[in-house]
Amino acid sequence: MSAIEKFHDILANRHQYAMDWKERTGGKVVGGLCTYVPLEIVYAAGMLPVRVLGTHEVQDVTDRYLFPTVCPFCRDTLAQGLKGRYDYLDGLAMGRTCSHIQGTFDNWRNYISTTLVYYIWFPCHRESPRAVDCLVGEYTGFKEALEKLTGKPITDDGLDKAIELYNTNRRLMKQVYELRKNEDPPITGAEAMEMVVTSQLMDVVEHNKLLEELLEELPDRKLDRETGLRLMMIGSEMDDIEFVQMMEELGCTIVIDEHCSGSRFFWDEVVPGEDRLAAIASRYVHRWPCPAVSSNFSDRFDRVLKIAQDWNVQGALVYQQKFCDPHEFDIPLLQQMFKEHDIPTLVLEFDVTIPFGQFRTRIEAFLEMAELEVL
Amino acid sequence: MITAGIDMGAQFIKVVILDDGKVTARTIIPTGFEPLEAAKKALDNAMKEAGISRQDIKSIVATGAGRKSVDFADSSITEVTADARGTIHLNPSVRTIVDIGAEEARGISCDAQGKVLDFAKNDKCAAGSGAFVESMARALEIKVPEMIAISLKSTKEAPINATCAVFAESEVVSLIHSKIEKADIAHAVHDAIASRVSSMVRRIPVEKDVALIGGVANNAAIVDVMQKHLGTEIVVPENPQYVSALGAALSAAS
Amino acid sequence: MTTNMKYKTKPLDCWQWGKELRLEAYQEFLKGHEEGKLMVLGCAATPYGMLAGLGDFVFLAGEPYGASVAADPPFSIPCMETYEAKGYSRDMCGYMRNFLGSMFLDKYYFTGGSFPKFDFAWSVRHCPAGHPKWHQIVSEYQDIPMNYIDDETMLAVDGDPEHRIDYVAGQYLDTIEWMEKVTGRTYDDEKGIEAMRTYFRNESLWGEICLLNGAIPAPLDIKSMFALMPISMLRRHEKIATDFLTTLRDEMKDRIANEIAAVATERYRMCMLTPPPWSFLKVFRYLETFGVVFVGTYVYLINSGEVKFLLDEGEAVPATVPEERPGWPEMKNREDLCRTIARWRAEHPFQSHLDIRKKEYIIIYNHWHGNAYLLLMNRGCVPMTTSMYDFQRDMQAHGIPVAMFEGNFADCRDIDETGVLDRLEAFLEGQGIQKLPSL
Amino acid sequence: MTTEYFRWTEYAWKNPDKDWQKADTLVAGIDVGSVSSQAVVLADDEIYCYSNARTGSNSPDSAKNALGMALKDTDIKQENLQFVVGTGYGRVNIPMSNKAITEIACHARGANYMGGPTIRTILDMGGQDLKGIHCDERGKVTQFLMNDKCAAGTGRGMEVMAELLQVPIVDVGQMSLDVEEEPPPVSSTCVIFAKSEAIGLLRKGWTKNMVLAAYCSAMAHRVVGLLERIGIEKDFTITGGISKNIGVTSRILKELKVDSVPLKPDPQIAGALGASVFARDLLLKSRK
Ligand SMILES: Nc1ncnc2c1ncn2[C@@H]1O[C@H](COP(=O)(O)OP(=O)(O)O)[C@@H](O)[C@H]1O
Ligand SMILES: Nc1ncnc2c1ncn2[C@@H]1O[C@H](COP(=O)(O)OP(=O)(O)O)[C@@H](O)[C@H]1O
Ligand code: SF4
Ligand code: SF4
Ligand code: SF4
Repeated sequence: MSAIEKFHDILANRHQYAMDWKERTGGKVVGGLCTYVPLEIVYAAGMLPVRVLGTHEVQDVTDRYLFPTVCPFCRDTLAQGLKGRYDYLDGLAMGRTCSHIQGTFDNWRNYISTTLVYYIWFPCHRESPRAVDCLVGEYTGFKEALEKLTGKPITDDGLDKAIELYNTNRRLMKQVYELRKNEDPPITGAEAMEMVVTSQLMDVVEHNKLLEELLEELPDRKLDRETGLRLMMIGSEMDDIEFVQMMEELGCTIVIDEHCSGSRFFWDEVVPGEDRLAAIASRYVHRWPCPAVSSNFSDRFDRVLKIAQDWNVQGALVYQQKFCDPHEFDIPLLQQMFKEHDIPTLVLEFDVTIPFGQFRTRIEAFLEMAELEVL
Repeated sequence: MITAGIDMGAQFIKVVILDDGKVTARTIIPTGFEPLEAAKKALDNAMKEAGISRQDIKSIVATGAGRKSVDFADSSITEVTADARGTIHLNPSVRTIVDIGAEEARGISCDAQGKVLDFAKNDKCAAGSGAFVESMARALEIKVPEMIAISLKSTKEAPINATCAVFAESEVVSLIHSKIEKADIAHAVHDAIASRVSSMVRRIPVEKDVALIGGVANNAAIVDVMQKHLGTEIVVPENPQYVSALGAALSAAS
Repeated sequence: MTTNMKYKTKPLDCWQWGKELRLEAYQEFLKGHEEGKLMVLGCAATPYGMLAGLGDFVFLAGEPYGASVAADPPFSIPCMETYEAKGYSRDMCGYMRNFLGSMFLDKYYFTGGSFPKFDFAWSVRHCPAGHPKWHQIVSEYQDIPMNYIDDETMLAVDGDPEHRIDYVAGQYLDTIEWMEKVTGRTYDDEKGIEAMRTYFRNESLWGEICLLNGAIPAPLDIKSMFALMPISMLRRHEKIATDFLTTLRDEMKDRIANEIAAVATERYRMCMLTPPPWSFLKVFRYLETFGVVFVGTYVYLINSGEVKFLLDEGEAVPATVPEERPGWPEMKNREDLCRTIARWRAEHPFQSHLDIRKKEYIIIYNHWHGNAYLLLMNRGCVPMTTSMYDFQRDMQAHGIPVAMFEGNFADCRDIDETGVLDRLEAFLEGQGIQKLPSL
Repeated sequence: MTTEYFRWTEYAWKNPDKDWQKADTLVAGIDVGSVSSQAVVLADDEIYCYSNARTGSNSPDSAKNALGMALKDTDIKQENLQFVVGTGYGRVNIPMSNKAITEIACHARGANYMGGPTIRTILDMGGQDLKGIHCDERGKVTQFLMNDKCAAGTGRGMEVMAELLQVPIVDVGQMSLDVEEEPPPVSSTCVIFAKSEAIGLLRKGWTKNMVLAAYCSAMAHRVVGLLERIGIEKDFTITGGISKNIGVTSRILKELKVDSVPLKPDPQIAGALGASVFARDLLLKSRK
């Protein structure tokens, strides 16, 4: 089985993977909401961090917990917990981001019996020179809570190892992303997304191994279709692989992305330092920001534009979860920026389930805008 | 004592005449553009059926969305109260009532005396209502009774995601295009409504027994899927469409 | 039930004065620049008294401004449409849409003149992402500097750890330097401290006023509270506000002693948690025809620290000002000032821990002698709505009847008035409350 | 069977002066929309015949029906068509088509054909969708915006209203202009709720004309909101079925303060016509 197929398989059986892992290693599993939970610390405690995600199925269990204008991703996520699909978790943690996911967290704490439910008060004033110190304070509490859960101390050695493993993971994924700069990328956007999402679900050692296999396979790999238009995807939470597949089948390839199941999640490494927690904290404060914790447009926009140019994109799909205010704020100016650089954009709004038919028309029309030149 | 209850629904006006706790007449006519005229007519019809005249009626109570326009009624009560009253009269063991009408759905939780403890209604969305069934039947190009009949025979799941009635219609059309059986589409339509209504109803405590009333309670396919969604058996009182009117007539008697 | 029981009632003596003070605050904006004052944009929770250290200033909080616009549909609709035409989404916070729309249209609500240009924007991040993002747009559009304080602390059940206070206090310190830089002025610690003392005093006075409304009959109704609130919100740092609030408080005590009611037919008292639907304030008047009186709403008590909840005793009392609290140092310098503000804010955050808030809701309900809660589900406000169902369940478990309705409360297009009234009538019917015989 | 007020008359047209046998290229465009279907046959670069029919419950039949209607009074057989492009909401299910192109590209191309190379902004108001489209002098799309979430303000909404008020859809526009004073717009354009709102207004004593005026102006207002987001560059034109509803279009133009370029022969065939123009281009390209 190729590495790509393995990613696909594990993603499809992610709960089984986590439960098997528990059995195999005797370790505990900690779920995370959003991407501001310090994976290094969880892993150093001998636990498996997994990101809690939805399934894109229609459900009717969250309406009595979350107000209808909470973003669909957060509803979907809570629904998984309410349906008992995450019963194997020993802990659930969240790093402060936006108020929607906070609603998911609060309801999880109140209505789902996970042993440890922990809130990391992430300092969102990222520009403040005091943010790192504050986060170290938060991490100290989090570390203690994890130690209490496992009954074992988290050592500097353990932290070093975890930092090293996750840095490797980030570096390897970046190498894969580099190959997407090729005129004919050897990997589709949907496949790349499966790679990143599994990195949020798998033991980093095992994921690294698969990444190495993948990097061996890719140079000889050729997609069985034309690359078509080179597109970028930008937006809020996104793990709807089926949608990306549908989109790429219409005649385009996603060559780069900026979202939290993609580049934004893994782009920056931890710069090791004597004070381990401070080193980790510094990474999360200064990492590629999620707009929910950033109040500085240019910080994000400059990075977005740079990768758009480096990966030579011909268009950008900007999407948001319905009602997602942190992202909605950015979109008009983001569109304007792309326009100034002659990169056409298409904006789509996502719900738990999406109207494939309507979206299809829009995407096709968007592709035609670029392609009908031939006529 | 003879009393009358008038339910001024969005689509139909229902009248019930009560004589010492016994229903002596039951009439229904479309609301139309002149609801007041229609209400008079419905009442006239009912009086004829009961063989009584206006002087015989001690008190008239109106309910329903248009209740305030009934100038000949002695007083009015909201549908929520009327629903609870009527249902408990018919089935005293009911604690949760679901009423699905032409344009609205509501869930009511009540005690053994029919006192309302809590209720929920759908806000500005027609997707969980009789109107939705009707427009989907139109998209399927069949009549509602036929849609119900085939829906009960469905064997496969089909998805309908849109909650906007118009978009759901086009989803139905595209399901037809992808050669999905009409029976399965009909089932999906009912399932979509039930899912919407039940997720609204879950905002109040759902305790047994659960009753379904309103015109849509006549729809066996909806009753069937609602039981699955709420995970409990559902009682449908006799003449479910008249329960509100009955509640109003009961209230007129007290 | 004694349906026709009537209390004495009379208008507030200080009403006219209050109205003038309110208008003055909004009008100041027009002459601000002329008079050489700093013009600062902030939000309701910004501790703007601090700005006094920079000299004279005028301060505009975005939410009350947006609310005023929202209450006037003919002005509000074009604002929101202009905002939407810029590509912004319709489902965001209604206050913000009114505010930004008014800026894009260049029309200032209170005078009809052009929209003020600010020297800088300074917000607190009290609703995740909301305010700083909002100001970011202003800052791009007006090309002015912006800064913010991230202080929406998640009050741990047993108090905030020190590192959070350090971080918040530190941001205030940094901001002072930043303000000096962007304005070219020197910060006078003494003046800043003095203004903040007045600020705290006024907050506490306002809290006392809100709590006095627990009397039966209630001396103030919610409509008047909302009308007077801008004084406590926009002029908190001014001595004149202290004078006014003291007069108001004394007048309330007087009314209580003489059983003078805000609403003569009071017989059912309701409480709320949030601001009202601004374009639909007539809902309160409608409910008065049932003898329903709204005695208070939680958010204006806590949003800037006016009330202290004694969780164990189950009581609510006016908060004492910081310097009178045991263990709180006197404010002697800038560091003390910043730390005091950080601690003060941490004790009364907009979003404290849910478990604590639930207790506070029950306490204030009992204090106000409520008969029911009305929970407003504001479609435009995620922070205040996400946990509403949770609160509802908790209240019901405590035997409190709860009515609920939703809409966007700063967007008149997004509220179904007939539906709402119908729903409330059904609720009251369930409570055995009928319309009063016409008076 | 009761009258169906939402129905407009289906029709077909044939160019009396043209002989298709002499044409070098004979192609067709078929637009299967959510409400209506059109077929246009292009002989060289001239319209030879076209039809406008109602969409049935499945696309293949609707396409066959529309094409059949267009060809009915001609002696063209389906085999004579050298290239067929399908478009519209049912485009992937048109059996006789050689290629599917979205209605967005087709409407722009069709508007360009009928209105000339100066057209820059097209408003397409159809059965379920509202689209604002920008194009260049060749009719190539440069930007577009569609309504989502809700079908308010679309043709289907207007049909529900016609049905409710028992006014033939073709008369709606004129009647809505026939009021002494413009009433305030209805607050909800949601198809289902507009219905109860309209009933409420009638009960209040409004005339049908006033209700229609209020609904048309609400719809126009919604459309203007969408157009403002994309911006309007001249020349401006309107395509789709609602372009025939003068009650809506005149209000849009008034609010936008622009004129629209009239499209001849028929703004409702813009999609199918654009498809046929693409068909011709593709045919010529394949011959090279
Ligand atoms: N026998 C039936 N089978 C299925 N649906 C029915 C039946 N009778 C009535 N309905 C549905 O019930 C709805 C009317 O219910 P009703 O409670 O009278 O509404 P309202 O009070 O709002 O007018 C209509 O939408 C109709 O389609
Ligand atoms: N002659 C007419 N007069 C007024 N309105 C019309 C006329 N013909 C069609 N319409 C309106 O146009 C709508 C259909 O628009 P159309 O663009 O044909 O839809 P589709 O999206 O199916 O292509 C109908 O719902 C109706 O409201
Ligand atoms: S975009 Fe940010 S807030 Fe949203 S899910 Fe991702 S990390 Fe969380
Ligand atoms: S940032 Fe947006 S997508 Fe992410 S959780 Fe918040 S509202 Fe949802
Ligand atoms: S708290 Fe709510 S109402 Fe206030 S600004 Fe934030 S979103 Fe708007």
